[in-house]
Amino acid sequence: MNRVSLPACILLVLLLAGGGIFGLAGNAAAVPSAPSPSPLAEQEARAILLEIDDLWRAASSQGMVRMQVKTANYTRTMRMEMWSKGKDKSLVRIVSPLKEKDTASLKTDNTMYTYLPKTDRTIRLTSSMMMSSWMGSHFTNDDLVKESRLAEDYDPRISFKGKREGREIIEFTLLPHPDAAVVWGRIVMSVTAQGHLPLIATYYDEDNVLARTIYFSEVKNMGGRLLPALLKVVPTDKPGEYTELVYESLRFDLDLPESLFSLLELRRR
Amino acid sequence: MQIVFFALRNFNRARTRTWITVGAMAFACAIMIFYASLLEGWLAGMEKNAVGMELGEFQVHAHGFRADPDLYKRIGGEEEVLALLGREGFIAAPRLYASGLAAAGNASSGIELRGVDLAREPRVTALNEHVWQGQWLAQEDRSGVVLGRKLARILGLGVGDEVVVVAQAADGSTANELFRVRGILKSVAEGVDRSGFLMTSAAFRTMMIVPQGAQQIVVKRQQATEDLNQATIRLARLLPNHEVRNWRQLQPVLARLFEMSDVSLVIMLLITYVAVGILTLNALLMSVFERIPEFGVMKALGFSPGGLFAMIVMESMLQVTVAVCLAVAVGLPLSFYFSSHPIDFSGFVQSSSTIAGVALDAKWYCVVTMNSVVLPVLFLYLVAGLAILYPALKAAMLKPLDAIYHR
Amino acid sequence: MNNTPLVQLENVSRIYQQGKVQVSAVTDFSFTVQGGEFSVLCGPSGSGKTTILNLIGALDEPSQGRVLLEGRDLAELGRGDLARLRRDRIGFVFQSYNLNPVLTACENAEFVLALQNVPKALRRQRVMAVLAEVGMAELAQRRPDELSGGQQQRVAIARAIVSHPAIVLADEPTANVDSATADAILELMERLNHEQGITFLFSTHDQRVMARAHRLIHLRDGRLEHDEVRG
Amino acid sequence: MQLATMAWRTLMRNKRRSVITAFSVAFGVLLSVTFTASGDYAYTNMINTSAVMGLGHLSVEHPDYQDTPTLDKRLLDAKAVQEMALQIPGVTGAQVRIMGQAMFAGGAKSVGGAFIAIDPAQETPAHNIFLRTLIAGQCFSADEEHGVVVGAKMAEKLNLRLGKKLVFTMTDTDGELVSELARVSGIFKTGDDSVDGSVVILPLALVRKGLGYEPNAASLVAIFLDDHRKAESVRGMLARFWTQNKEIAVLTWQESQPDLAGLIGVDRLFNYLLQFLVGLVIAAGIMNTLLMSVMERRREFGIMMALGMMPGQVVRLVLLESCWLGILGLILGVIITTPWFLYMATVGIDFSGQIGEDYSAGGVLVDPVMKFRLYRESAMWIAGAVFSLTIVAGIFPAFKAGRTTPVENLKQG
Repeated sequence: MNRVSLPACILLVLLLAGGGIFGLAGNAAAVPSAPSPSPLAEQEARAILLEIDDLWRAASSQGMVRMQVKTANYTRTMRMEMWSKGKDKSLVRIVSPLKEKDTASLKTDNTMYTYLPKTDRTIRLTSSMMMSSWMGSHFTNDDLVKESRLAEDYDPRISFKGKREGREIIEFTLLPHPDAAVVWGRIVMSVTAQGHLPLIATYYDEDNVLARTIYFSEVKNMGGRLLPALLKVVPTDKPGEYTELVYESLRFDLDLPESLFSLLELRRR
Repeated sequence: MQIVFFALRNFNRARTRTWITVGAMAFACAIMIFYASLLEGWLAGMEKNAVGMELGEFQVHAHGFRADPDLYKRIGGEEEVLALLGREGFIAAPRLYASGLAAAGNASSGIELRGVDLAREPRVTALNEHVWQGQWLAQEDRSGVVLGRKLARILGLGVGDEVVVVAQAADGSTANELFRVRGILKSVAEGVDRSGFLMTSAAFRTMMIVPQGAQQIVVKRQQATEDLNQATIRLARLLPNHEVRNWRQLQPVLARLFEMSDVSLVIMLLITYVAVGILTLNALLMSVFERIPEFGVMKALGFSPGGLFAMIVMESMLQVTVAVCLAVAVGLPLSFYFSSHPIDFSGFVQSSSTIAGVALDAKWYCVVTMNSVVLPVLFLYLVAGLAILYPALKAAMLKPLDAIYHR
Repeated sequence: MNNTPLVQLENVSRIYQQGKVQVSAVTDFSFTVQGGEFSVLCGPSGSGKTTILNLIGALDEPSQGRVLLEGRDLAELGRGDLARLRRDRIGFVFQSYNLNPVLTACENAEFVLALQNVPKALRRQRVMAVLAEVGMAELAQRRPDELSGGQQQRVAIARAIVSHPAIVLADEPTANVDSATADAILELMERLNHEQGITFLFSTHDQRVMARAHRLIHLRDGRLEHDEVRG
Repeated sequence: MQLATMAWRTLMRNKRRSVITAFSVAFGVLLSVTFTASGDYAYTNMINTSAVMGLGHLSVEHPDYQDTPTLDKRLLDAKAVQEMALQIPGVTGAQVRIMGQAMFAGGAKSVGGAFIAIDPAQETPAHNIFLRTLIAGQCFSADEEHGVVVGAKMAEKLNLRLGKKLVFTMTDTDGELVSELARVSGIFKTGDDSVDGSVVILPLALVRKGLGYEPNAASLVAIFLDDHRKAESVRGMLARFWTQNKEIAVLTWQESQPDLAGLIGVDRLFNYLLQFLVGLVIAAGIMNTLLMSVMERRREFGIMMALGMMPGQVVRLVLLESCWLGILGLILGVIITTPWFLYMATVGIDFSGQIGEDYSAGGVLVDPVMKFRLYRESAMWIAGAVFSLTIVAGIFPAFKAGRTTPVENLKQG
């Protein structure tokens, strides 16, 4: 029953929201009073994160993603197409395998719907389904819904600057606000010093135990932007398991109609 | 021999008095037989609901399933296991489990999917006879499901309605299937009532992509007389690589409750028999004291105190025996009648309820067991034996002259 | 007083079923009792004396014939009427006194008056008067088991006459008492007959009783043998 | 007249027999009190326990909340309901609560469960079993906006300790998912694993804010009574206020917890049946005694009838005897029952060694201590039943005495 949940906020931003990796830039002004060890460090951190954020930020996006899931019990590969518009609307539709083709998830604001072509039903996500795995991956439905609050919930600060494993990097530590509805104790993220491309993100719980790691690699030019095309999520407590996402294509700032993100559209095959 | 002769003659002499005494004892005994049968029936009903519907006598799991159940902790090669159990004097049925979500209309609820082996399950449990509305599963109706009672209410489902199930199949894909409600169960146990979603094992395997293996094997002894603990040990030896538990281990609270009920039957019998004892004592006292002049005459004629004592005891035992025969003749048919015609309290009790998670039946059956007949009879002899001691001793100790002119 | 006899028996028979045998206790018996009589039914055991008293006392019903009390046919009366008749018109004195063991002498004597719903004060007054009459006033608060046989019989007589019955039926009233007591009791009854005009009908085989009787009705095997009226 | 006196003296004539018979009546009283009082105590206890587990003795809620308790069904002005309820005599408390389902996450683990949102300024341990069974920490205070009290089992599952974070997600009135954070201020342990593993106490203000409820809105107002038997009458009083309002329903504990009501119903029936059967046995005993006594005294009845007593009066006499037996039995019963009752009412028998402490029935924890409590009406009922039982037992012997003709009776003995 206790399916381990791995809120993969960053990933979801990439996958679904399409814009604002942490959304910090857009919301920084909203939380000026947030406590911080040093105003200067904070400002720098925000500035860099804003930059990273801009990597994915767009009015709209469309892409094709390949997801590979490896667990102790199965290995599976799926291809899916995704669209996003603004911060809050996104749609994912499975292309293959054939068995699950046209299964689609629509997220608007804090609501998520899943369309099941086999039974021709649309199911609205309720709190009881939150912890179910999303499409058999290491993400739960909860991960998909929660991401947009990230911006309001964490304070960034630069915790390391320098050379690590032969590369110049900047390491951020994100600490949640005392009142933020997040379970993590902290998130530590490293980006390259040049270009500020994400490398690795680690998630710790309140007891400072590592829960999972996300690796970013294979930087490619996609849709006119230089981005890591491969993300690998590794849960700490399940050795040998991972979920891998590969961007096959990604385009930005398309003219997507509002109606694409409707329940009606969700059911279209 | 002479004493028996006397006792027999006396029995027939003061007819009204004797029959009143016998009648009172017989009545009490018959009531107790009936009551004991009813209590046995209640216990049997509880046990049937708990053990015979859901738990089974034993459950076999793969290691770790009970602590943290999931789709993958299966007993592999379950057919071989079942065959082995069959050879060793056990009856067994496999069950498949998965968790999922059922949705109907706007309502949705988490469910426990269960794949039922239609051929084998009825041999270990009576779940198939416990349908409240609609029908039990059928092999040919692959899209038919049977739901727990509360689950049906939560989802607002009736027989014939459609329900969608979403779950994660064994291969990680999203299993989703449209089912039609074929039946709704009566109250079984809290868990089943609230989330039980039963389908044929074939439908389960197809949907969940579980071609072989089973999460649970429910086992029953072929000989119900075999000791539960012995059988558990035997079973555990047969299946060293699996977790074997009997129902008492699975539901210790319930096991304790049943033990308590056994004790409470004896307490109830004791209490009721104190009442019966008082009345028997009274009846015997009356019949002895009334006849004290007569005993005086007998003593005057040379009856020894011991002989008189023996005669009085013999007489009362004869009365008890007649009472017992009467009680059995009345109580047994009464109990048997109520074993086929349950007392239905569902009119008084609107909702079925649970004790320690096991459904209570609003219908009470009698179950006639050795205990329910022998215990009341033995108690009657015991109580009457104790009750007669005082008057019999008193009569035996009397001086003949005092006795003759008694009162 | 009109000329209707107090008691009339017309061709009365009484047959009992005893197991499989029919026993005829009284056969074709007729006689009358007038008010003020002091009469005795006499005969050996089993001659039918008690049965006749029971028939007159409305305790038993004849198998044949009629029993009339003050001109009324008892067969036409219901159980309640019979009980009232016994209560108001008949007094009983039994061989073994038959006082209620849980009541005092006074209460025993009072019993019939209580049944008649006589007010308590009046009841006490009458009972005490009658008990004085039979010489039991001092022992009024004693229970029967604290009294001798003769004393008990006196209380029984008091009980029988306290309600001013038309007739007192006495079934072997002297059988259980010694001869001195028997004489005293008979004297008492004679006096009551004489002074208060109470009609007495006895059953007895006691010579002393017969000696005092004004009329002797001899019975044998349930039949009238001889009706002898003395001065 | 002195028929009653006579009946009494007749009884006392055979003291041993009468006292033994009266003792069997007394024993019946003892039995009946034992069964009824343990039932009355257990039911009261269960009802009160279930009341303090959330819904109260009465709950004022949206009419549809009972069938599908989702968070979109709410009382708009719970405060007014609360204030009104507190005016009613017999009401010891009225608590505004939001109750619903949520997903609870701590660290990397999460479980589904139920929450009860309470107003810490108003709530007391008397109305809340969870605040009564705290094993660590305390309830959040009124100004502690993000406090939470969790069950020991859930704390274990989610690896929570005092001060740790708990994130809960619920579906708001629009069907949207909302999450809020709370920090563990207390841990309770009721003893029922399923309760301790799934119930969470949250601050009302936090949940209200999260769900976007109106300032005075809540799921329900749980009303507590000094005596659960007043539920029906208080409901009547409450319901009168809102006869026009279709948005407000008042439910008694029987309605809001049919499982418990069903269980108590079944148990009570079984109890009555047992008492009835034992009663029959005792009645048979009394009848036996009276019948024997009547048989012995046939001659006496014959005499009395010869003296002009009516059959009806004879019947009355014997009935009066059984009446006295009943009274004597009741008095004896009170004498032998009182010490037993007092002991059981104050000390009781602790069964926790036999059945354990995690025993629940009808979804409610059962107190493993057997104690007595007798409602006044139960006591009256027992007295009435025992008394009528003796009278009923006297009917047959009485008629037997009254039916025989005097001459038959006279011939006896």
